[in-house]
Amino acid sequence: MSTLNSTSAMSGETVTKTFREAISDALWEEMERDESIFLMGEEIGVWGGTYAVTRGFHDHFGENRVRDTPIAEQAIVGAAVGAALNGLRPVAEIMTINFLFLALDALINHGAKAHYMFGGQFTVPMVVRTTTGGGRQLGATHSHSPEHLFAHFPGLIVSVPSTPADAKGLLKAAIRDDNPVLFVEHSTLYQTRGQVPVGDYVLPLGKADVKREGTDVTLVSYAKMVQVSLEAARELEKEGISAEVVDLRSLRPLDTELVMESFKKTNRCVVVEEAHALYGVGAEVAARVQEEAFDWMDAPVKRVSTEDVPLPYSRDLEQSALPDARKIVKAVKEIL
Amino acid sequence: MSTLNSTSAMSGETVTKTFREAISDALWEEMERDESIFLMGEEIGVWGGTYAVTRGFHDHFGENRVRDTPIAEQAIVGAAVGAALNGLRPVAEIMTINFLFLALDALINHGAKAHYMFGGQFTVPMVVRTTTGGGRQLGATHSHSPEHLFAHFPGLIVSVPSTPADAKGLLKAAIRDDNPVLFVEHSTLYQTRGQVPVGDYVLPLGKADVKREGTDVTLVSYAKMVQVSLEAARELEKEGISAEVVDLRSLRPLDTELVMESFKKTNRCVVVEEAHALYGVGAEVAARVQEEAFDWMDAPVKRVSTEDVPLPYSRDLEQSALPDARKIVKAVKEIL
Amino acid sequence: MALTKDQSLEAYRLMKVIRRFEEKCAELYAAGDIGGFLHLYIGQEAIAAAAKYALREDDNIITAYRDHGVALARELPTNQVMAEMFGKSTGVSKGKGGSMHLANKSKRFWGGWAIVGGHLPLAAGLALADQYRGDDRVTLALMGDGSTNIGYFHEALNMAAVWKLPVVWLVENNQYGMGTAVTRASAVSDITRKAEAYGMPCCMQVDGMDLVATYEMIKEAAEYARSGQGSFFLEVVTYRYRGHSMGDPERYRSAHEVEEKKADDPIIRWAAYLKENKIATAKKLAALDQEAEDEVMAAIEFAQNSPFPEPEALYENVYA
Amino acid sequence: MALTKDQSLEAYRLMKVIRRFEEKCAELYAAGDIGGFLHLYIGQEAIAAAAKYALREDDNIITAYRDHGVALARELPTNQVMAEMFGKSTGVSKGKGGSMHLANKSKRFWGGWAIVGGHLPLAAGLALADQYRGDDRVTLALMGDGSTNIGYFHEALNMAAVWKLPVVWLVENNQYGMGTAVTRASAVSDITRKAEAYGMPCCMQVDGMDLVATYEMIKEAAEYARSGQGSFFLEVVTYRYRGHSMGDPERYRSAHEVEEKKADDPIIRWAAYLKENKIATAKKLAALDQEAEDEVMAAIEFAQNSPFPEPEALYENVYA
Ligand SMILES: Cc1ncc(C[n+]2csc(CCOP(=O)(O)OP(=O)(O)O)c2C)c(N)n1
Ligand SMILES: Cc1ncc(C[n+]2csc(CCOP(=O)(O)OP(=O)(O)O)c2C)c(N)n1
Ligand SMILES: [Mg+2]
Ligand SMILES: [Mg+2]
Repeated sequence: MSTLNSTSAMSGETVTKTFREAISDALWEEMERDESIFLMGEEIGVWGGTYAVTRGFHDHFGENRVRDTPIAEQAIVGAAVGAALNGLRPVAEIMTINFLFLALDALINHGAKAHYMFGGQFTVPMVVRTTTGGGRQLGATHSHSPEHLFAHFPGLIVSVPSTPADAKGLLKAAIRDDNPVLFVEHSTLYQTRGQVPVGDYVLPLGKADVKREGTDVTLVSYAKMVQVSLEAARELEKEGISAEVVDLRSLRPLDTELVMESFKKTNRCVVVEEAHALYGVGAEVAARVQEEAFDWMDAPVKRVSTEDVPLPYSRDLEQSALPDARKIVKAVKEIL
Repeated sequence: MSTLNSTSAMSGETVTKTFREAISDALWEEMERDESIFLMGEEIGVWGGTYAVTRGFHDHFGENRVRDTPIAEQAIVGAAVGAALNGLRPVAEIMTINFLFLALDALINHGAKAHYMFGGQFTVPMVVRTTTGGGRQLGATHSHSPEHLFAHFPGLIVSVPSTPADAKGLLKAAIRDDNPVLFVEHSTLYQTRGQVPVGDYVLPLGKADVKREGTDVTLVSYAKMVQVSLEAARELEKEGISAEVVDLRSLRPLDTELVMESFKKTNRCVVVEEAHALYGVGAEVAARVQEEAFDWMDAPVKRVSTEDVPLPYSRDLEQSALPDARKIVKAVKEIL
Repeated sequence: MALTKDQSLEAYRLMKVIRRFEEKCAELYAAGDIGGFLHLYIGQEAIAAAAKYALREDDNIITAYRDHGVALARELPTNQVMAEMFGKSTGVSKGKGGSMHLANKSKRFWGGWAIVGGHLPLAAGLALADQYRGDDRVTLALMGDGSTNIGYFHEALNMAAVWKLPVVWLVENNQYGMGTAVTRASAVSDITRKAEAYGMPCCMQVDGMDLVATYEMIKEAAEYARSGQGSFFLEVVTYRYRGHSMGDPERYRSAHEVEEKKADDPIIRWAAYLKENKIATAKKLAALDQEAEDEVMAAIEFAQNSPFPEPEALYENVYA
Repeated sequence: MALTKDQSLEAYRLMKVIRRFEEKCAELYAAGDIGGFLHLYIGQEAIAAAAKYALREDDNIITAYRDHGVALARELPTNQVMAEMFGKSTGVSKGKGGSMHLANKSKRFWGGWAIVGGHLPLAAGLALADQYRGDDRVTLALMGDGSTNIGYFHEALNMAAVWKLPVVWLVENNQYGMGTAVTRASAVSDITRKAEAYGMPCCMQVDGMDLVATYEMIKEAAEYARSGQGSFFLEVVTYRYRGHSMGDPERYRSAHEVEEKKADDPIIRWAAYLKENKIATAKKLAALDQEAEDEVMAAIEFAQNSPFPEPEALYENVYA
């Protein structure tokens, strides 16, 4: 369904791409289109990006437009804000969202507030790209999925794509938007493949999408958890349970319209998130459902979240802490 | 009711104190009791604390135990973690929670993870005291109420007192606890007064409290919003509506037992929070209520939160963005 | 390099406007017309005035919350600056920013920022945009002594040095960060030693009470930056005569110290210079004083008569 | 100041254990027995070894994620370190930390931290605790060259200098932060210039391939810090022969450069020194090589035979 939301899927032609390629293409095409776009971040140049997203960019666009930075997250985000104020369209990369903890102030108190605080005279057309997610044995400090923390704050847009096509369309939109956008790429999605529209494909920011239709239960999720939810939906199907999968795609703005539409049909909902549950996306969606669709509730909204512990290194232990299809299936059955 | 939860309200003797004095007393008494406790922070020494909480401490306890720091939030929190690892019990002050954005990484990835990540061998008996809240025309960057952001993370305790007595009892507990505690003081509560137990009064961390009994609706809140909720409850009483006020007192651990108990009696709930709604405490409480007390829900849980905008400077504009008794009354009536 | 006669007189008038503006603000704060935090620049006026003449009009300026002087020097309309203090819709930031968040995009005055050090990477970014496009503008980043101890400062300066960004980093060393003396907060009291870590040319301990000396140094620094050689670092020594903000108990310094420093008042010094050098008579200065007074009083009237923002303004400008 | 004969031989054996440990880890990583990020210390072993002998056993050590060498030098049991690499419950951090988070409280080895620069304020705090109690311990804070560009570094060093904290700040300058050469990331390539901003005594460009030179400098620095005069700053120049971590495409340097540097291998140099000075025969060295090999192989066996944590371990140690 996602192409329905597209504003400019030109020809309709698509091609198979990885999530990584889709992002890389979006960056490349936008940089070719608009000279005011430049990239900055750790290891994005000579190295080619630690996730290889910007491989080849340094050679092609040169040092001025593809800037390797010192390890200085505060300065990376802050300088991006300054460059955006002064007319450029920076795309800053923070290697992982864990390091963005260091730039919370730069991103929120500087990037996201500038427009409002000065009465609308400044704009901050900046994108901060970063990777998120656990499951790679990177330990407690390197496995956070805290995108909703940033999404708490008005002034920022937070985009969390789950497929290659969405990644391309949303990144292009993010770059063209005049607001600061946090663009979050799940590191274990980079290898996944999907059909991606060729050329200038731009999706509206802040619109959810139905990734699978169903009638018995609504699974709401975002980023990688959409893929895990789809897996669960396939499992459920084997048992005759029809699950609809709603991909939020954006945590700010948070579009719950499709969630409500779906919920009013299925009357049951499980939210799947890779963050811890406390004060997370599941909480917000559950709160919205009971606020906006109280009379349609046949059962409480359930949450499948990462266990409430720091993520450990040891493989099985870590895996056991993360949401998976089995846990989703179990949660669904609890409310059927 | 709060004394019921007390573990050591010795004599039962109480005295009227401001919130500021209660905190100051707790710090002073603990420092007298245990030499391993020391204070560090900006302007806590010679100045006496920007909110005058530590006035007189520098003279009495000296430079070694009351340390004025450079403006360096990352180092303040990080050094507190280090000192705590190595046997001291630091109480670090971050002038306002807005500046704690700069130390999110130090607090979470270092303070809150150390115990788990090294297999339990380290402990971090540290308190970070800070002030929170809007309503003082300090503008968008200085008026955040983001304590739930920090409370998202396992390993940390987040304490949010609403009365002088609770402030004293909880701060003492925080200092004695072997875990890192974020202790959040609302800056517009400092002048408020209440009866405070004399001497060694210690409350358990992580326990909610009923601040007012009622039968028709449950108001759930924390910190200053408890006082605003009580005000609303008095308004409601005039109209014959009996509101119970539950003070969460702690955002991590989050104790929803009393909330459920109350809710099962009133079947209606409004959560009042000074943060923005998105991914906040209201969301979590609403999610919990429908998870844990679905069959008792006569109406959706409502949220009264700060409007979804950065806080402006202009007085009336700012006030209009914040929760107040009128808004709470209105929300209650919508679900009665 | 010297100031012209006109500039010299204008500079006097400007400093007077800033001084009177803030003295009035202190009163208005006490009266409840101004709220929030109010940080006065009184004692530091010569720096903003020097910057005005040392820079091109299209150069960038960015500073922290102690920003009234810089805003007025940058010719933000006094009326609109005062209206912002009142939180009126006619304010430079439509009443949303207040004292700490003055700005004017068309004058390339980029704010007024309240998180210590947070604007320093922004300064790097402003300069980066100019360098990127090949514009020969310079960015002046003003900051307090206390901000040189925070991570932001170091990350920004290092980045600026690595990329040879055209920034003049100017520390207004007023000798305290709130109540903490430089020597108690900074390992080095000679702040220019911090520039050494970035291999930046610098000038230490410029006398910030001396308008001409400060002007000359900023001009030299700006020329260096404009020439494409990279950043320049200045430490300008000054003093704030008032508390850090309203309600400062000032336990950290003696009244005597403040009085002594007042002998060095940059405006009095500048008046004496103008008279000594026969640039202005006492009468001329009195006339300028009066002009300044009138300008400030008119601004207060303008602010008082301006409307507060409409309630709907709350929801405007959250997103572009 | 020189190392004793026993220490000299021990140091050789230690460096060999570290080297073989890590060579094996690389294989085990490829085989899937070790996961996560794996940062090898190969080429830098002389620094950890030098630190071992230059410090008292009760001094504190803290470092970043490139921590195997330091852990082994601090005599964390090789078995338990290897078990941690495997994520086993017998690991030094019970399998919860992995390669980047080795630690042992009783040996005052405070970790193994993975956020660049984040452990530097912790080092200040460790030292503060000792100073506070009047303990005459010193804290050695190891860090990479890249970490000297992040705010944490500057805030920590300034605080340490203001409070005269007994820390030896040791930059292991292996010439790259990931793929970024020092000269591309840092305004000054002579990293000791950064200590100037904190008025810290320092020693520049110690040869980190030379065990004795490094040992002597750390010892001198530790003595200074222990004497109550405050922190000391050391830049030790070294090189990492392997990629930043597993899977580094190494586009940022040539194979030739790496080969050239290998001529300087600290272990080969030390072996040559031992032979030249008749401290060890080739036979003795071969015997030590074998001991190292056996120790590492035994550790692998121990790790392989150890159990993974029980599922309930997930919920243990969240709170003390
Ligand atoms: C990150 C941060 N920490 C603390 C504060 C509170 N604060 C505001 S101004 C100030 C002192 C700054 O001193 P300095 O840089 O010397 O500037 P001055 O006020 O003297 O102009 C402090 C600590 C803040 N605004 N931001
Ligand atoms: C704050 C932060 N930013 C980025 C990273 C990713 N990262 C890990 S190691 C590293 C390079 C550090 O280089 P250096 O300090 O020289 O140490 P070395 O790896 O050479 O030992 C980077 C960028 C991180 N862990 N933390
Ligand atoms: Mg100052
Ligand atoms: Mg390095």
